[in-house]
Amino acid sequence: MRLRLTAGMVKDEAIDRVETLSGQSILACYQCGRCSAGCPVVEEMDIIPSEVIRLLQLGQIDEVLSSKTIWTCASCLQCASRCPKGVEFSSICDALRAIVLRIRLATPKVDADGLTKVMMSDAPQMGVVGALRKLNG
Amino acid sequence: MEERIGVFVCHCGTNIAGVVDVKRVAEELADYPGVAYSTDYTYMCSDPGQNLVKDAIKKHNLTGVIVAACSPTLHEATFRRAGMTAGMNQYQVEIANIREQCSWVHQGDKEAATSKAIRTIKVMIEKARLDEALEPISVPMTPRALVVGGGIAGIQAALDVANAGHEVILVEKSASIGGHMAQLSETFPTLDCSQCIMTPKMVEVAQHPKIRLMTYSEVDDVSGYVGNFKVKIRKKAAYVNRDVCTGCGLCVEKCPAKTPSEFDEQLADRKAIYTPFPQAVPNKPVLDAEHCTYFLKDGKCGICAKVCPLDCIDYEQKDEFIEEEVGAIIVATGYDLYPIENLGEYGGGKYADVITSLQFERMLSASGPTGGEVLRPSDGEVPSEVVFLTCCGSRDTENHLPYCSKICCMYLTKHAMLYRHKVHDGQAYVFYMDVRTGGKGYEEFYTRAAEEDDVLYIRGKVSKIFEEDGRVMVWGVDTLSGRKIEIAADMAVLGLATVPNEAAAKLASMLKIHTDEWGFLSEAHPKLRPVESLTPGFYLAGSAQGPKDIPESVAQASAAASKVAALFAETEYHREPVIAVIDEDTCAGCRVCISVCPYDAAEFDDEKKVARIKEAICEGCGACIAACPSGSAQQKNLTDEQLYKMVSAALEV
Amino acid sequence: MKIPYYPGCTLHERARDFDTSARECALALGVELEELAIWTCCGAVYPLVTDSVMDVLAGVRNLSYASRLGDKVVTLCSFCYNVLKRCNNVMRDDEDKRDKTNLFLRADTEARKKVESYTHEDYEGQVEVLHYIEMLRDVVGYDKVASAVTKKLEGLKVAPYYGCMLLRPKNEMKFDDPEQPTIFEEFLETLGCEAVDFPMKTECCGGFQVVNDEELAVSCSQNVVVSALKRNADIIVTTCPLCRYNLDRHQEKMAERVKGFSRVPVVYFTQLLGIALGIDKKHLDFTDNSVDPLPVLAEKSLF
Amino acid sequence: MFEPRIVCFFCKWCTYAGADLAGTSRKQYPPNGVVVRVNCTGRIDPQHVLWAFREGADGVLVGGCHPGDCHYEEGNHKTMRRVQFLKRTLEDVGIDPERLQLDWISAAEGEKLVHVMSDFVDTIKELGSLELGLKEQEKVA
Ligand SMILES: Cc1cc2nc3c(=O)[nH]c(=O)nc-3n(C[C@H](O)[C@H](O)[C@H](O)COP(=O)(O)OP(=O)(O)OC[C@H]3O[C@@H](n4cnc5c(N)ncnc54)[C@H](O)[C@@H]3O)c2cc1C
Ligand SMILES: Cc1cc2nc3c(=O)[nH]c(=O)nc-3n(C[C@H](O)[C@H](O)[C@H](O)COP(=O)(O)OP(=O)(O)OC[C@H]3O[C@@H](n4cnc5c(N)ncnc54)[C@H](O)[C@@H]3O)c2cc1C
Ligand code: SF4
Ligand code: SF4
Ligand code: SF4
Ligand code: SF4
Ligand code: SF4
Ligand code: SF4
Ligand code: SF4
Ligand code: SF4
Repeated sequence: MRLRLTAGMVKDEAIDRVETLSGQSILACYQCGRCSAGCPVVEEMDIIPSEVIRLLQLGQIDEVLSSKTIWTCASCLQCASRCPKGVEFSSICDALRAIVLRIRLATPKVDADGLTKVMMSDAPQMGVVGALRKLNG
Repeated sequence: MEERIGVFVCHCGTNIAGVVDVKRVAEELADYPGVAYSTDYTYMCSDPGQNLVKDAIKKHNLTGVIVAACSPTLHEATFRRAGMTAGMNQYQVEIANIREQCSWVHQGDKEAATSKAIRTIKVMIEKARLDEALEPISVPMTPRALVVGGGIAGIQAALDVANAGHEVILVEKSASIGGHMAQLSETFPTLDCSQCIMTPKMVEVAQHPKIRLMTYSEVDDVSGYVGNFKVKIRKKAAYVNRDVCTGCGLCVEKCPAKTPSEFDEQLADRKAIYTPFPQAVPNKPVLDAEHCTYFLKDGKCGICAKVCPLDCIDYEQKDEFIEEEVGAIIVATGYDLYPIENLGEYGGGKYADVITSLQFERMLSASGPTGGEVLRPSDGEVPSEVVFLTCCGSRDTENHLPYCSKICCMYLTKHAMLYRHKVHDGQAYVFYMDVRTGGKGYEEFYTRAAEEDDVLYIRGKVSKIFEEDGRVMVWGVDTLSGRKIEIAADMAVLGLATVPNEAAAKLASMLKIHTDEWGFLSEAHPKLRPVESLTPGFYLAGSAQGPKDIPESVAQASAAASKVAALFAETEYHREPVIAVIDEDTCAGCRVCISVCPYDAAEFDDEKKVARIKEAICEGCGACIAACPSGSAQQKNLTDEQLYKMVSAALEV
Repeated sequence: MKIPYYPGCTLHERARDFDTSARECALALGVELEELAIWTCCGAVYPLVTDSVMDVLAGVRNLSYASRLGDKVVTLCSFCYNVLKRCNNVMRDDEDKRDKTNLFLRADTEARKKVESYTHEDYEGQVEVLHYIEMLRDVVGYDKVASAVTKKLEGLKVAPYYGCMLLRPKNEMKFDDPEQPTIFEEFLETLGCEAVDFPMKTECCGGFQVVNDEELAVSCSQNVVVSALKRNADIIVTTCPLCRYNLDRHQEKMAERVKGFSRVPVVYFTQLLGIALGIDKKHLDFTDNSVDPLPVLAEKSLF
Repeated sequence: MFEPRIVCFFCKWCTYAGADLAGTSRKQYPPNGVVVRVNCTGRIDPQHVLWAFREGADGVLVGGCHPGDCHYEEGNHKTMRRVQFLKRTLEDVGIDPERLQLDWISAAEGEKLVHVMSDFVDTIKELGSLELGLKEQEKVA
């Protein structure tokens, strides 16, 4: 598939919003891939973290917002901790989820049924609270 | 005499004129008191530009010249020379910096930049108004060079200066010259054996009648200035009378005490009394007291002294200090590898089979600890899969060092290639971000590795290395395919960043030469004066100035040597005459100036009861002048009066 | 000595064993953990989006409560520690957010006034947030811990699992070397047992994702557990209820997937400390574990 | 808007070179300062600073080498002491001592120069114009 790039696309304000919300500079990423290399859940992602950033560099925000990746991230901060350029993919991920959740692009990840099941089991409260905050907004 | 000052405003193409309204500047200044001529021109430093200045000096009978252009560090000398050819005293030519400190830094505000340019020029006009005609102070030149560091750069520089007919003292802190190049196996891009091309040069140094080689020595103190440095060199106690020693090696053979060898990068042991490697120059041992039984256990042992046929061992030997005079100093203190301990994500040095690039180099070397065989340090097996990692600590602004170490892409390519030559069915992987091959024949070398030697290049940075089931697990990524990659390898080689030699920082601060924030020596100008320090008399060679491979180190060493030879071509050195003077009539004889002068350049005249400046020594720092309570001490061409007027001009509205 | 203590929601509910063992051990070492008079959940995860003031409020409120009791606050759960410490950094270093948050706090206190006798004071990050293990090292001192040990845990091979939240982000947490931490190893040596250095000690257990995608948490924690097993660990210690849960509860599934998998108990570090200090068994409570630690402990004559 | 007038005494080895570096790297900073290049900050007499204020400066910035890096061994140490003393004098004559600032900026610190300069300009802007009519106050001159 050919991607026809335009200045408007790469300077899209949606990308600005990701930068502001995450506090990260998208163009600082030099695509070394280290974030992806160390991510514990990368196997479950449809787009690996470094490619998510690359797509943002290319202005492809929609593709990224509809990815599975942003819901898979466990916020372990390994990517941010090892990035040679100080880019925190974990924060970018949070920002992308926030965008989706705030404009209700997707239904909340943790559904009521799932939640009761978990509540019934013995998962620590913090896990439930954490999941709700990260994945349901 | 009434001043007649000429003002020449440079456009520097659009560098200045794009921001500063040069026409307006030239026009406004034409009316400034004392200005007899004012003009502007596209490129003042070009031939026509310089001619413009020269012609104006003659035509308008100028008494002072202001060139408003780039920083004085760039072209002050150029325009002073031009002034001289037109018959003007060079110290009456001044530069007003309206580029580096004006047009380039105020690009957004043309009006303010223009007004700042005008004030900047007025400051210099006020100075020039009172500038006296001065003559450079000439001091005798000691045509002898000191070279610090005996790696390939220091060796080459020493040989070139010596071959130009001047004496050289080469000081090396370790027991032999050779530096890191002596540790290398074969060298890119031609794969010639490092020892083979290096040894003859080392021998030449040792035998050169003009070179005084001082190994196991360090520079302890330097004073003076270009042409007339006094250096104090400390010859460290070797506990061996190396003048008498024949290098028979008996002592080394019999010594019972062992410690890991620095030369072999800890992969093998050396004795407490040792020569670092078989081809060492000088090939005579030194005794390392820190690991010697005799020193550690109060006189127990003493075997070396017993076996030495020439009674060379002297446990009482002390450090010896030698003072020498030299006219120029070449610093070639080289590099080290970034410590592996800093890379915790790769094990930080705790896994035996994750090794540094220099360790691998020793392993590849025919004279190395494995006799040139590639063997896993943990079990001595031949590794069938080896992973090479680029940029270990380099290009990492966040956790390590921001710069590119320049040589590692090439040496890792060499490593992968040599590994494949030695282990024919072995698999080599190189994780890379970019393969940087900016040298003659380098890209071809890399292509050969990939195409002919089947080295697999994987584009991505490794995140973690750990040991699992006796293998080295590498977690990487291939950004080209978007796959996370896991390799269970037998060995991993880290292309660690190059950093300045640890000992270089101390030396640089003693010599008062600048370093960049990472500790590499700073050159006087990044493009036009790459082998000189800003401080006159100091020259830079090799990887002490920045990461470099051998060809570049050698080229820079030869360049530094030619600079030194040019310096020594004159029998006298001319020093700036902008030094202190004391007005005998007003001096109260309080001796404050004498007490503050860091160079002992102020002395007391017992007869006249006043202070006096020793012209040959005064550096013109101005400390005495600021301290003198009676205002009797002044700086030539930067007198208090000049400074007051300059300050006033800076504040004109 | 009394030190303000923030237990957090989980330690009052599903991780009471963690809470009780920690309090009892502290007492044995001469420290009374003084639970904050009022506290709320800290939010469990630190918000990584920049515009959210509301999300740091929970953490800050607790810090503000703590500031009434003293200049330190000790916490145990890694997530609480992470959230409190980062909220504290914001209040200390980010003027803008500090002001905004204090505005909220003020309104908040007004509302609460009716029930509680709190007056408002602006909070500026003055409290030092300590993890319990930092308290052991820096306030009590490992020397003192060592001398209080009545039963050396000799012969026990312990894998210290750090997880993510204590160490990262490194420039904010400043807890230990993020790649090769040693604080737990030193602690374990103080107790006389052998610390097992295993490469996955700082890898993620799956965290809160267990709620959304259990499979993911299983594979993450399997990675950690298998790594510890390969280094012959007898037992794994953690500092976090969620880690404990993930590493412990999924071992059934791990056994189905990994050939020759042998189960390994996962306990809180305070429970081991309790054994070493000779704390009454009833306070240590090893009943909440899927993989029963008692056989291993019995085998080494420790329990 | 008030645009402060600032005199910058820069040592030619370090800070002046640092300012050149800021230029070569095209870093931008406010144009309020005019530079007077000196060999060493140790050359600066307290009188020069007072003179600058007398002549209408709103601020004086002195930039030299880091301690230990002085090209002339210890000129900057002398300056450090002098500036301390001067600040007290300024206070005595009713000039906010913040109007005089000393900073160490090396030849490698173009970035630092930009920060120091920008911050100093901000500081002086906050302090406002120095309209003390010092020319009448003979005690300074
Ligand atoms: C693994 C590896 C492989 C490499 N392979 C190649 C290759 O194949 N081809 C290639 O072109 N380049 C290669 N290089 C680069 C090469 O090693 C350097 O370019 C070269 O060694 C630089 O020489 P130097 O003289 O500048 O520094 P050094 O070799 O570091 O020499 C500096 C000398 O100065 C001495 N010294 C330091 N401080 C003081 C002091 N204060 N007083 C007295 N003496 C002092 C040191 O002891 C040392 O002997 C490789 C580098 C590495 C790390
Ligand atoms: C687009 C571009 C941008 C660049 N930008 C930069 C930059 O930003 N920074 C940088 O560092 N470098 C830059 N460079 C590189 C820089 O141009 C070269 O490094 C530099 O000019 C090389 O100088 P030289 O003297 O070796 O060769 P040249 O500049 O080519 O000079 C050789 C001279 O020899 C003359 N000559 C040739 N044959 C003969 C003969 N037989 N007899 C007599 N005279 C002869 C030629 O006429 C010419 O004047 C750039 C290069 C290019 C192409
Ligand atoms: S580690 Fe950092 S620089 Fe590398 S690809 Fe990821 S975000 Fe980009
Ligand atoms: S924070 Fe998310 S993306 Fe980053 S390493 Fe952890 S799980 Fe992967
Ligand atoms: S003199 Fe300086 S400013 Fe003028 S053209 Fe030459 S380099 Fe440019
Ligand atoms: S035995 Fe004596 S002569 Fe021989 S190498 Fe040793 S010191 Fe030199
Ligand atoms: S005294 Fe003994 S240990 Fe020391 S160098 Fe001589 S032989 Fe070796
Ligand atoms: S030379 Fe290559 S390996 Fe070395 S720092 Fe530069 S890019 Fe990285
Ligand atoms: S200017 Fe004065 S203090 Fe400085 S070197 Fe000369 S005599 Fe000494
Ligand atoms: S300080 Fe001034 S007055 Fe005193 S001796 Fe030196 S020159 Fe003379």
